[in-house]
Amino acid sequence: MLSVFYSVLARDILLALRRRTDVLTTLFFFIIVISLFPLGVGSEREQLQALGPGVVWVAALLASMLALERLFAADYDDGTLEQLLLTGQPLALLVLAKVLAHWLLTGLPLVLIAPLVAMQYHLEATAVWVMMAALAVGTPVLSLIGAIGAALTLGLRGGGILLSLLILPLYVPVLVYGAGAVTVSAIEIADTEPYFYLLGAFLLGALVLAPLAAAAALRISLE
Amino acid sequence: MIDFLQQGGYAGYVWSAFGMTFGLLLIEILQLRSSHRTTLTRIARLVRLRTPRRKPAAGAGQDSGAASAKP
Amino acid sequence: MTINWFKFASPAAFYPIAGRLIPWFGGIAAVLVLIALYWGFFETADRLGGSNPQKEYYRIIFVHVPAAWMSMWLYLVLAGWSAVGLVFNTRLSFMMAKAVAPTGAIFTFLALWTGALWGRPSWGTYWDWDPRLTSELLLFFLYIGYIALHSAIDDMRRADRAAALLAIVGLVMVPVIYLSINCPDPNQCAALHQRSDPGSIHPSILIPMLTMTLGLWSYSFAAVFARLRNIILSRESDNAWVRDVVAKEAV
Amino acid sequence: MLDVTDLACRRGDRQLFRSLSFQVPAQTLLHVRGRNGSGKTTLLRALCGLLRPDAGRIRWKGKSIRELAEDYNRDLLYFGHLNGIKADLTGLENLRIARTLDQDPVGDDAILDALARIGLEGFEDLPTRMLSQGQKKRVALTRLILSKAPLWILDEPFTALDVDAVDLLQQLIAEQVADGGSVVLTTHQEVPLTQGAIQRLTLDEADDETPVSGDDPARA
Repeated sequence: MLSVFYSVLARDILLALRRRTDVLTTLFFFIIVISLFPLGVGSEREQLQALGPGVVWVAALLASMLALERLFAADYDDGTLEQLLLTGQPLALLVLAKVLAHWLLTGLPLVLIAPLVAMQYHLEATAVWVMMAALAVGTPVLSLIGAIGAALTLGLRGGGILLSLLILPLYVPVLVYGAGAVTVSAIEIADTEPYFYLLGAFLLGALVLAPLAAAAALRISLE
Repeated sequence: MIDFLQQGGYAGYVWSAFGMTFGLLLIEILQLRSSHRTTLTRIARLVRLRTPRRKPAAGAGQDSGAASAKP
Repeated sequence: MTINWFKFASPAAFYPIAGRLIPWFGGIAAVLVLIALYWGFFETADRLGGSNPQKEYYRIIFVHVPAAWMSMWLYLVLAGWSAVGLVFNTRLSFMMAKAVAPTGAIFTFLALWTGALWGRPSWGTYWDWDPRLTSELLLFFLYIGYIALHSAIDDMRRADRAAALLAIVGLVMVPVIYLSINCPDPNQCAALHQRSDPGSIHPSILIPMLTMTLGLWSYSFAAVFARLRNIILSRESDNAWVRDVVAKEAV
Repeated sequence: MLDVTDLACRRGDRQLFRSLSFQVPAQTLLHVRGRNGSGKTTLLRALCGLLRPDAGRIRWKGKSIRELAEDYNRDLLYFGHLNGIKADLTGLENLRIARTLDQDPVGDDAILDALARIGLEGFEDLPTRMLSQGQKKRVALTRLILSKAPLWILDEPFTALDVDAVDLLQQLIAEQVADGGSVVLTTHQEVPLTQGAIQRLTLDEADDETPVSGDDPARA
């Protein structure tokens, strides 16, 4: 059972590394969006510090949203997705493997690059650490819920826009508590604890439910 | 009657709220009625199109309709 | 032994039944709405005392609250029929869900519109990130998502089932979204409801509001059944019974 | 033994077929024929569980394939219009992953022999995007050599194959049927068998109510 999980995971990572540009585009999109705000909003210190957490999180939402489209699209076009449906393995497990590979390639880089962008917003060290931690717990939830949307809009023209229309409302809880944690950390570090409990709860819930829903969505899309 | 219409100076808010509500519901009713009529006429034309004038040849006497008429 | 109410599940059987029910629901809706309007405008005081005093503009509540309740109720109906459709694979349940969505979206929009118009005189702004208005906005996005996904897919079968799954995922997420909007700072979770709950509203206000809600409720039955008949006709057009119905009804 | 009873499928608002019943016992090849759009692919996708039919039951070894789910998939090999191989991976990598997914990982040498047998000598470690259309199809067909699934469902397997690849595929199918497997196949050409029975199933436009006109199994 686990060997199959690893083989799908390794396959996706190997594929992504063979096309390195795809991984970097998401990262650069994240950086560009974040760098735009100070130009638009003005660069006073206090304003940027207040704005920082929210902007970084919205940029993370948009970056993971754009990367989602490629989650199943390549396999759908060359027929390997059909074969995945017909293996002797529970589909939810294979979907989890694909989402984990997708998160390692798009979600994790966002977490690692967060300190760099936090500098643009003059955030202190504690806020940067809390942001990295919140992103580390939050971005997998984005990928998991997004996978359901990606499966539903498989093979549709204009699927990308439609995907964001379907999935962004479902991202609200992660956005509220993710950005909230960073904002509160500036005031009192201990206060961020309940935020992480909630984000952790979302992660566990998504880990269990999202693959099942995405697998059902795949079966519907591939009928 | 006048003070009823003025609603204590808030006529603008009250009437645009009620107006939008019942206006939109009215539009929905009219839209439903007209789409019912168009669906009926579309299917009627489809049915006329499919019933062939002459007896279809044995097997798949295809006329321009997508699927041939049920026996 | 299949449960005999399945025989109603066939579109052909349900089409005439819906046809007969529409005038009844439409009539009841009209009567109830008129009563509620008369009661709301003429039987109530112009000023509202009590906890938060309001002037005449409070009458918008007679439309705002029923519309908000209907929008939430219809989303439940939408998700319910979607679940039934996915489990029993009956085409009629998907058609029912598709018929409910536009009416639900209209009520959500109305709740937002009337909420903003009520907010202006009482809070001073058209839009305030008040938890309930915000969740109403997100409910509107869920409706739009359902309708957009359904119309984006050409194959009717996949469209029904994909939109149904989205409705169910949306239903599971609604409480989480509602929590995150109502209680953005888990340290001190603000009182969920600033406004008084329905129980303590003055009866002379509550009764017209409930009558209006019942009126809108039976209106949505009529509207949904009417749209359902259109959907049944267009989807079952290659069946023989549709031919007879069309011959009879075509003007 | 694959057993189908009064299967019905629609596509869009068109009824493709209704009350379709047939069996595919061991050592049998079911040759599905019919014009384009008559529902051949839909039937095959319903048989392998990708598509949920509107009515009817499909049973494998006496149990409904919806209950068997993953177990049925283990016994099944489906070959659709798409090759099901990744363009950026080499033939060897594609097949190695395919075998692990089918839960009987096979040594590289077995895969290399299979690739050699299908005529891809020297192309094993080339990313498949560099291969020709016919070669890509051969890489996909190598899965037939390596597979131990008793039930094959092949949708137009002979398209884009040159003459000797067609002979090889016919030989593979004959071997599969001879070893007691069953094959459901759609193609526009004949498939000679060394052993076992051929059944034919013709799907017409939804003209008459009972589209099934299966000839009596021609004893090979």
